[in-house]
Amino acid sequence: MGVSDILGLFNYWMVIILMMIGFYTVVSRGNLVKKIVGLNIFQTSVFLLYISMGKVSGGTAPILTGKPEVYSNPLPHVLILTAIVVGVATTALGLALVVRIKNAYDTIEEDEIQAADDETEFGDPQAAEDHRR
Amino acid sequence: MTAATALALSLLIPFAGSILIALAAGNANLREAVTVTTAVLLFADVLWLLSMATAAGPAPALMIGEIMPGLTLALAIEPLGMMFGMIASGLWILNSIYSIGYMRANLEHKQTRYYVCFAIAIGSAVGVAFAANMFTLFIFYEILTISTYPLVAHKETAEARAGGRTYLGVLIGTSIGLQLVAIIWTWVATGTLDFTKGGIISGKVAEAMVPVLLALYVFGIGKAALMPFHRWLPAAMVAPTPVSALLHAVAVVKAGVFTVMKVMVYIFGIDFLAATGSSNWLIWVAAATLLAASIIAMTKDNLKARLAYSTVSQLAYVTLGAALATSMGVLGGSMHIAMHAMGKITLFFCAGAIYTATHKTEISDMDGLGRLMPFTYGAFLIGALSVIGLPPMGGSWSKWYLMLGAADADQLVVIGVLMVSSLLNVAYLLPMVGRGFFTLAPDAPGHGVPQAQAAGAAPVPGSGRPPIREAPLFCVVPLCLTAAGCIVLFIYGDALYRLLEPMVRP
Amino acid sequence: MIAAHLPILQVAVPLVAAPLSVFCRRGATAWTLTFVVSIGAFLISIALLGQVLDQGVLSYQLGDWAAPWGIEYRVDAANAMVLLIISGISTVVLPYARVSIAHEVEAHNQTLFYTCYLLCLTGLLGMVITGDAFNAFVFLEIASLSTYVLVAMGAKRDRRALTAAYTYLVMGTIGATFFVIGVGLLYMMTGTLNMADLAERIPAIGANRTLVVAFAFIVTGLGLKLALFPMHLWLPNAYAFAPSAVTVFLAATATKAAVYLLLRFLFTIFGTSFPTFEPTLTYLLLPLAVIAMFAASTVAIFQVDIKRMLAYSSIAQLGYMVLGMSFATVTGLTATIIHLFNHALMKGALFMALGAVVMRFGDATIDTMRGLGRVMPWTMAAFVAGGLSLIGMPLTVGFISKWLLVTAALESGLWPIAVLVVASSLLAVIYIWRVVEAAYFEPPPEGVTAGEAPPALLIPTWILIGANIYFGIDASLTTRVAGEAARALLKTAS
Amino acid sequence: MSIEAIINIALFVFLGLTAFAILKLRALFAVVMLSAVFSLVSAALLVHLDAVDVAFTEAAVGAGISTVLMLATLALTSRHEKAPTRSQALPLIVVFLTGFALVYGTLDMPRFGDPQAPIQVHVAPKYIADTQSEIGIPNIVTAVLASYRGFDTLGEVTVIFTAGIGVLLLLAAFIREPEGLRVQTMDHHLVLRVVTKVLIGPILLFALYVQFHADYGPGGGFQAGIIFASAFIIYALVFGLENARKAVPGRAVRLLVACGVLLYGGVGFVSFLFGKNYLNYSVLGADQVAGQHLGILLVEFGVGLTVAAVMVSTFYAFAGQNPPIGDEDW
Repeated sequence: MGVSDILGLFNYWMVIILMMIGFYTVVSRGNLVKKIVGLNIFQTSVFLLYISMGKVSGGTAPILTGKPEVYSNPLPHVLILTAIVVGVATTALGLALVVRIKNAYDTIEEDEIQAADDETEFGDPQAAEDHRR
Repeated sequence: MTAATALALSLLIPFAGSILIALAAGNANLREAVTVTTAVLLFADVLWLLSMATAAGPAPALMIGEIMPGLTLALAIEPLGMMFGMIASGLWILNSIYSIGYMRANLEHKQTRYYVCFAIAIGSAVGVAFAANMFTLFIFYEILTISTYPLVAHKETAEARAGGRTYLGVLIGTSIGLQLVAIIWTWVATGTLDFTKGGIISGKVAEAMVPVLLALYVFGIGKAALMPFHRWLPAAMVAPTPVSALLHAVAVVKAGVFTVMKVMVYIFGIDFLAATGSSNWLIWVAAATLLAASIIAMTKDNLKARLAYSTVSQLAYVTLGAALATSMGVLGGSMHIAMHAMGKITLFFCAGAIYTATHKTEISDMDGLGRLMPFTYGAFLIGALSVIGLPPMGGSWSKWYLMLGAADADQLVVIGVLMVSSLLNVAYLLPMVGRGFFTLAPDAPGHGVPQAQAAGAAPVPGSGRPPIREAPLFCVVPLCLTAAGCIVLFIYGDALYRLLEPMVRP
Repeated sequence: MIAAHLPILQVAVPLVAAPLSVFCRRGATAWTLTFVVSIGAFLISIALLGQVLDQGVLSYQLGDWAAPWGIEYRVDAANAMVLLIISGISTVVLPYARVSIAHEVEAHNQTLFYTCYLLCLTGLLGMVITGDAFNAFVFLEIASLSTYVLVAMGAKRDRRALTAAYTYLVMGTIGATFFVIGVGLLYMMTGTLNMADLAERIPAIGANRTLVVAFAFIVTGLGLKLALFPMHLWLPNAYAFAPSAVTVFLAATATKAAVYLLLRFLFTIFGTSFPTFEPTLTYLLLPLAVIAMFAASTVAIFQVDIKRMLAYSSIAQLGYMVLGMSFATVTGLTATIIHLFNHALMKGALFMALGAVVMRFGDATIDTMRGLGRVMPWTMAAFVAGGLSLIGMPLTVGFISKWLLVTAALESGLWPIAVLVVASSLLAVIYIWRVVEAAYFEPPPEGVTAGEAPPALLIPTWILIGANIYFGIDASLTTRVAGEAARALLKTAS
Repeated sequence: MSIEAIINIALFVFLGLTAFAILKLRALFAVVMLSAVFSLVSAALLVHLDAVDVAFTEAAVGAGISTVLMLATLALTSRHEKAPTRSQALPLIVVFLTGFALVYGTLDMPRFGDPQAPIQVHVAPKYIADTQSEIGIPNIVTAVLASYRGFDTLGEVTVIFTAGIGVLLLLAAFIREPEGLRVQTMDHHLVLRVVTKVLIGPILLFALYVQFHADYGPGGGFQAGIIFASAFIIYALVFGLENARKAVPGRAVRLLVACGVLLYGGVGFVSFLFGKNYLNYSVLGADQVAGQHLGILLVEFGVGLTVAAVMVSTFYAFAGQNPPIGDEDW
């Protein structure tokens, strides 16, 4: 594989690296807000993947100027506009849930929440009663 | 009334009856009246079917509906099913009468649930008997399992629930885990599940695989209690005695061996089995079960447990007869279904009567009871002799034909096995009677009286000999009748033979 | 004239009803609107199924833009049947929801709850009916987002609903993102998003590593969405702590829609000739399905919370569906599709019965069930009936599913699998019977007086039980439609 | 190597560093800020890749709304992440497998910028060729977004609508009514107040421009909605949530949220009256182009309405909560 290939795939590889950092943040971190940030990075890199594939070298933004030109592919742009909205919607909901969890558990760390739940389930009946409201 | 209607009624009567019984929950007398009436009606209907089945012309058949394309819910009469239908419906009458006496005398709880489930169980037993294809048979087989579970666990004690769990576990486990696979295998291989004379397997399943399929069937039919799937039977002993009688003589175990016989004759076809020898292995499994169970029976002191193992061994006779794959063997096995039913229900009725009258369950405590309960013990003796297979009891016929079947199959060893097991039968059944009559109860007067009184049996004004303390009439009459039945079956054994003979006629 | 627009009406009606419901000042009004819309959707789906069965595939081009440039709705027997399941279950659940939601969700949230419910319905219907890969993603997200919220509504009863919803959100989003990556790669290699067009172009490309990866990502993403073992971790708590009505609706529909999408991508888009098709089904889906059947059922046996127990059982049941598709035969797919329908019926009924218990006692743990046979006879009778169906007793739908599944296994010569199927269903006997014993053979705790659930809960439950038995006794219709669907997916002539 | 490529590489590297820092840092405030940076840089990259509309949106969302929401969340929860206690082995394995799978997948991809790539020759060319004649607007993205794939966009509006409803369902219970609200104005920052007053006007104007100029240049309902909302949010931040709520009460916002979707969905139904399929705008005007033009205008407005309303109501929901962390702690 020659330099042209490496350059030709560089974008995709970088995108993959970004994706994986985001993905790793989601699955490895225990802080609920941090997870959401991770999701954002994960999704944003997917946006970059789509847009990269739409790019035509020497092309311009797909806004007709009248004179003949090479335009980059508009379809990925459209798809990603939708995807961005989905992303922000997810973020908003996720954060709202985090706020509620904080109110209910007084923590936003996965481990501490898990511990609290285990107590609810297997711990002393008193603890179990408290959450049976 | 056309044959189809009669067939429809044979299902309708018991299931409708169960609903009526449930509705009559409030009034015990009414409820039990309904039970007995339903039983009588059903028997009458079955007799009607018998008359039509034996008459010339096409055998009665009824198509209920199609569940999936090609899989129909259908009923049809053939000799074996006719016989089983008669046993189930006929003995249900006696069993109901007996239940009334037993359940009342022992102040059992939840009697309505008991009678309802009983009716459903008999209904599904009749369904098994008249099923026209394996699919229909399987459906009623499963309903029978489910409907008898509340009967087994009736007492609701921890012990009863454990017994119920074993019962349900083994029966559902085998039927779904093995039998269903066998059925679907047959369906995939042959495209039909109809019971056909001469079988449907021949040429459709690779010969090497036939024994495997056969194994899936016979072990899948857990109700036949072939070892090692016999555990549920002793476990189910926690049930009230009438239930044990139902399970061990009338509905459940008979449905098991009946299904085995059905599969052998109408799915595999005995000629095919005989030609391929695919069922030879089963002969030995059956023989082993037969002996092992008898030996275990001797070690049991609890009367019902002993009878339970005796049942396991007697069922093996039927399976053995089927496995011999000769017409005599099949006929002998089939007849044994009837003979054993009559004999074993007698024995269980007696066990129940003894318990009702004296609340004794261990044989070693039963010294001298024979003289207190002459009818019960007399009946017990007759039943025992029939099970052992001595003339003039019905049991002698079936064993005789089994012997012939073994001879036809040149299985001399099997003949030996049958001999030995008959001796074993003597060894575990007769001592009980001996103790009853020829030993003196350590506490002849006094003990057991209160219960006897409670059970409502009036002491006969004694003339030197101790007063008779029988169980209530409702218990004693049925067991005398079944005992008589054993003798009747001996006299009419030939009629039974002629009824069954068509199913092996080429 | 309207008949021509049925495909879009199926989705557009609930979609527009959702914002309308925001204007309702009272929860009852919102419920009425939702119920009417749901009935409408149900009727539409019936009409659609009818049209498909006698006219074949329906195609509807949105905005009259010809596919593949515009978005196309494409209805064949397969998704018509799933549409029917979704809208039908929704219609049965809503009368139940009116009472149980009024009891389980805060008063001030009643109105918006139904808005959210409508959105969930819209999303599920939209992702099933569409013939455009990306459009499927959009509606998948509508369904998912609304589901997260609906699950979180259980927080009034138990705060764990919040964490369940959060986990579901994170896992679901990962799954959706995997899916969208896969779709992106497909688009990259084919230049199209239209499913039919994709189905034509993918074989033309031949062996291609990018496509293989696309395949992998789509299967993984959808696997997460349908809780394919071992990607099922989000499901148990989500089902256990969501409001009862939501649990019923989700258990009966949400995962089903994902299963459908997987079927669509595997069989219609990639097709049986795709290089990784065979190995994936044989060496990935089949083993995972079998493991799911056993692992999940075994875990279910040890659950204290019966709602969670049934949730695990759902994972096992999804195993059956995936197993059916892994055979890639007409019978196998028929089994899968009919089980989509049958499982919706049985789990719907079971969760409804539990919902009645939860409404009375606040939870449904194994010791809450003690003596309920006498305390709530009708509810428990329904539970037993549903349980028998789950076990696969004859004369219930469960038996039909199992019969077809085992038949499919034997037809494919996989008799060990057939044995495993029946063996695993015996585990169901164990965990159902735990409950039955507790309910019937143990006395109710002191102070618990007999008191049946309100008819509003009982009637829907028994409607589903009735369906369980009816379609268990006469399965000719369901088997026919499922067979049609299977052939449509396998592109074999009927 | 062309300057283009160098910019490209530089931006990507910078993104990578930012992402890594986000992963490593435990001060959540910094993390949130960095994620805003990440969005901005990727927006720049998107411009570089000719996706001006997307860049616009990404900037508005990632650097704008998301950041605001995250800061609000931090204010309500906690600002420090605890050290991860669980083993990181499994996640690492999963991530590496996924990554390698993707890299493996790239090998058969058409090279970056290849004009002969499948996507450049199959569906897209029609949009570029026919937008002028069929839709009659220069911005192809808007044409595809609102017409060719208009149904996706209806779904998109529904998604944002779902989010808005969801946030209300989750947080509404905890929003304190205006009177109970601790007034947190910034009276002490005179400059800020003046600047804000001056700024808000132009921002709103810009929002309208983006809204209605979408046919010709980058922009559209979504971006406009966000800009509009951000103007409002700035106002609320500086002059207090209470005053903002007085200006636009929550209930009104909630109804506006619904109106946008209704408008979009409703326009779709109009075509039925003319026997055309759902979302066919051609029937709205004298000729096809006029109809498409009007239709796009309407649906874009619907999008803008819903987006703006959702953003505002979401902001209300978050800002209305009781912050355990006082402003002084920041």
